[in-house]
Amino acid sequence: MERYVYMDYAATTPVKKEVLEEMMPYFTEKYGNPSSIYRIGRESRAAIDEARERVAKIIEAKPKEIYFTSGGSESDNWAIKGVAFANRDKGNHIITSKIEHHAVLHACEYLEKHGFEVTYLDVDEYGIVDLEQLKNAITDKTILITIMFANNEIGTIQPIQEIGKIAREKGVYFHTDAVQAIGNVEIDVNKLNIDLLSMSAHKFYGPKGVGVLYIREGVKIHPYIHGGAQEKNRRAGTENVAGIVGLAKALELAYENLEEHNKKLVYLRDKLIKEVTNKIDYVRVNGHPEKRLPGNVNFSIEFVEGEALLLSLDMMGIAASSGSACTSGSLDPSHVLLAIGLPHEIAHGSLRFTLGDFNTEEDVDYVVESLVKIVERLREMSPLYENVKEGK
Amino acid sequence: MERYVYMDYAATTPVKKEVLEEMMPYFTEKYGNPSSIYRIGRESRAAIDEARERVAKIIEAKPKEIYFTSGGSESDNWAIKGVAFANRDKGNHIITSKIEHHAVLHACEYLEKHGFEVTYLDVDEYGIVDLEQLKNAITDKTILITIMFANNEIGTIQPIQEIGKIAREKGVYFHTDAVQAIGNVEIDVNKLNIDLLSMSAHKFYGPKGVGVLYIREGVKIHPYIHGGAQEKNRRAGTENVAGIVGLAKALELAYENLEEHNKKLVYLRDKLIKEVTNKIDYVRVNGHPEKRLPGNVNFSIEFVEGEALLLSLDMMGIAASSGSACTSGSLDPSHVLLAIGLPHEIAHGSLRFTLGDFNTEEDVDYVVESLVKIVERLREMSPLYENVKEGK
Amino acid sequence: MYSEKVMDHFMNPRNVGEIEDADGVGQVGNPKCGDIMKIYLKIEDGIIVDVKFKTFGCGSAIASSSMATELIKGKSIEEAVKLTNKAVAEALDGLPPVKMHCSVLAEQAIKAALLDYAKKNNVTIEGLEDFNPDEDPHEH
Ligand SMILES: Cc1ncc(COP(=O)(O)O)c(C=O)c1O
Ligand SMILES: Cc1ncc(COP(=O)(O)O)c(C=O)c1O
Ligand code: FES
Ligand code: FES
Repeated sequence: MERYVYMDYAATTPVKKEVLEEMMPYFTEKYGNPSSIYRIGRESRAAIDEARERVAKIIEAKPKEIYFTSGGSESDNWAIKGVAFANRDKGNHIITSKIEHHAVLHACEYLEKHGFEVTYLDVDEYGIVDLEQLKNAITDKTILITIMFANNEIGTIQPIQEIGKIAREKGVYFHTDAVQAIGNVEIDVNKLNIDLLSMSAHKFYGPKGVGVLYIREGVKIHPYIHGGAQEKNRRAGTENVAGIVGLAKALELAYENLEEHNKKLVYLRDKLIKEVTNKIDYVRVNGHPEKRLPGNVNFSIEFVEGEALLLSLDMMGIAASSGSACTSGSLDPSHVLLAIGLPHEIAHGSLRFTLGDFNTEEDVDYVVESLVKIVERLREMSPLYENVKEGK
Repeated sequence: MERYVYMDYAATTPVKKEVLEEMMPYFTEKYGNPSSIYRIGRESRAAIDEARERVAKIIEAKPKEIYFTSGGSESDNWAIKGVAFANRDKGNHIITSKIEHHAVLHACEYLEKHGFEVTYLDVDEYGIVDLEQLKNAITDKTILITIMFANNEIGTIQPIQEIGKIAREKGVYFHTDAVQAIGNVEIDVNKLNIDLLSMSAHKFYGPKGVGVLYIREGVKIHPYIHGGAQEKNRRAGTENVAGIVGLAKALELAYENLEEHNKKLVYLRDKLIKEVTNKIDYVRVNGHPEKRLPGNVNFSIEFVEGEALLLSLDMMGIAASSGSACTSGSLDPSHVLLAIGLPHEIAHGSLRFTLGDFNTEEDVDYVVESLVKIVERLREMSPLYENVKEGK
Repeated sequence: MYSEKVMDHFMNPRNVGEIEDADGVGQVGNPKCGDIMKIYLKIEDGIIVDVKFKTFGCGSAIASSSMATELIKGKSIEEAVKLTNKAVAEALDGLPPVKMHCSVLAEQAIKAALLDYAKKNNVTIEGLEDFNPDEDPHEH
């Protein structure tokens, strides 16, 4: 394969060279257990503490409010179930949205089986939650609002500051799954009134299998993984020292030149959107025109199916993703695309490109050129397109 | 520091060169998300599947019975809480022992707060559970027996086959925390009638932050981390591909020349025990004389305190560990040492050396020599020793 | 995920298109579920002399259509009726379990086209008595 264009940075990212370099010593020489009191143990402890400070600084938190986990899914599960069970005496109601990641949705469904009630807020055609509906949903039994910062499929960024304000005024904890937002958007947990926030390192050029849950001081939450006294008795398990160091370094790099990075991504993103919509008919762009992640592009290409698109792109050395149910062999296409009102058959033709640090303008050109050919070929096979051409 | 002797392999181990080498490509080039259908995604998927097969082979399991987690603590929490909640209709009684790791004990205590009843079995002076007591404890409400394979502090290996047999006869699931045993002991989950088994890679020269839960086909268990469809819908979260590959490689290496490895460790261990007990008076060896991990040495050195010993050893470049409460700043010394009947004051002077692949005979000589000096110095300061010398 | 054969039939599908004066046309599936398969048959003296397809669906659906048309081309109606989705999947060197239903679609589309032929020509085809083209083949 001559050319390889990775445009699925929302799925995962490669670990950056500088990140891996900082991690390396912790596999071999500096392997001490951070709970041990001898020299190499203390060195590991110091590395974790430093990482905690580095992470805290980025989101304007206190170091002691940063807890390391095994990734975004664990952080989401911990935040939601941990807060729910710890505040059961206060109430049993949780508010979330219909377009959350499965880690949030399935944690909420689990709680529904355990005596909790969950309100799933609607979103508008752009994927933005309805703030009025949110306000009206809050009762005196509401203990948690969990709404994602930015959506992983359509890239829509929520009005987090407003949500935080509403939550604070009503005295309800506010958790946000910032797995997709972090590294792309400035986040100040105080300004935004965020009480809990999830991240996952592999989404911002750090390693897979390590994440963070930010827990504001004073928030009542149960531990989720019980055992040793790590993470101030709140998250047991020998710490993934190399991973934690990598997470911190990756996060720092992401915020080092955020503006420049975003400018480049927005330029490439908008070019991709413009050229594809110009060159292919019956294409729509999902998500919000402005309030979207700098690297996210989500198309619905009518009369073709997502998996077929992905396989064809793969044959041409292009990595992308789709919200089609056929990707997973399940019946319903992406709950996000349905929630913004796409009909099933159009959701099936959805295609997501997420741009990242290593993409170039040539990549975009190559993708456009390839996609035009692929769509043409697939539409020739499609009985639906035939009908359209014939004006049926 | 001229000399550095690491003798705390039960706390954690360095990642072996060969292991790190296999991991490396998965950070940078082969970074695809295993859930993605394009080439680099499929490559990651294949790497995980291969790792699953490699792990399964070692413990005679089926590949589909191997689930990757973030470490021993998560595996223990998942096994215990997952089985408990999934089998609540059958019963609410769990049996464990008094010398389990905190990941097991605290998971059990959590369940006690949620309507479960837990029996904590006694152990004898060597740390072996009482099989008669186990049999008598089983009722028709018992759904799970969880007993560790080998103890992390005193190295005692339990009669796992007998426990498995009892569990199977009574139709009760049997989980074993094999975090310390795996890599040191041959384990065949079928011969031993094990239904669930926990491991953690960093205990056998793999990376920190990755583990396994073996779940026998047919065992009823809930997922613990909800979200995406990874691990056959049972453990959500983007897989730590590099870590998983490292775990598999490390496990293979451990079993490649287990006999030789163990022979060496037993030799060094017995030499250490012999010389220390010869050269220092008022020392006792905790744990079982034969049924113990090849690398585990646990002394109680009377009239001195564990943390003081560790700090002194550290000053001489020796890394060891202690069951003294003072290491952690808590009041009670190790629950394991108390369970085998050590009086508080003796438990306070406990000292654990755990030998590993990189230890040499010279290391042992150096430790003995240093320990003799240290104990002498500390005892000179000790009011208790003074009394003994004066025959009080 | 997919065998080389699946990918080959996906990338270079055989018999794509339509037959203007087809003797039988069958369409199954539902765009809502992400898949529609349409089969055109040209039949002379009980023999399928030509077959074409159009498919809106995943890689496996396209490959299954292509393979299915290859398998019945030149065969008698009796043989075509007996084509099972399993045979299609086997000819493709297997399909992932979650994708088996896509091959069911191919079987159904051929049966639907044969039924159309039978109706137009007022004949009965053995093996199609219980066939209902509107039944949802999905067992997602
Ligand atoms: C017996 C035992 N179980 C469980 C654990 C927990 O493993 P981890 O720290 O990797 O989560 C350990 C080690 O800390 C252990 O020794
Ligand atoms: C919005 C969002 N939340 C949570 C997750 C889960 O993160 P991880 O897969 O690292 O557990 C992801 C990514 O998969 C995500 O995009
Ligand atoms: S057409 Fe939907 S899974 Fe094959
Ligand atoms: S003597 Fe200081 S903590 Fe025990």
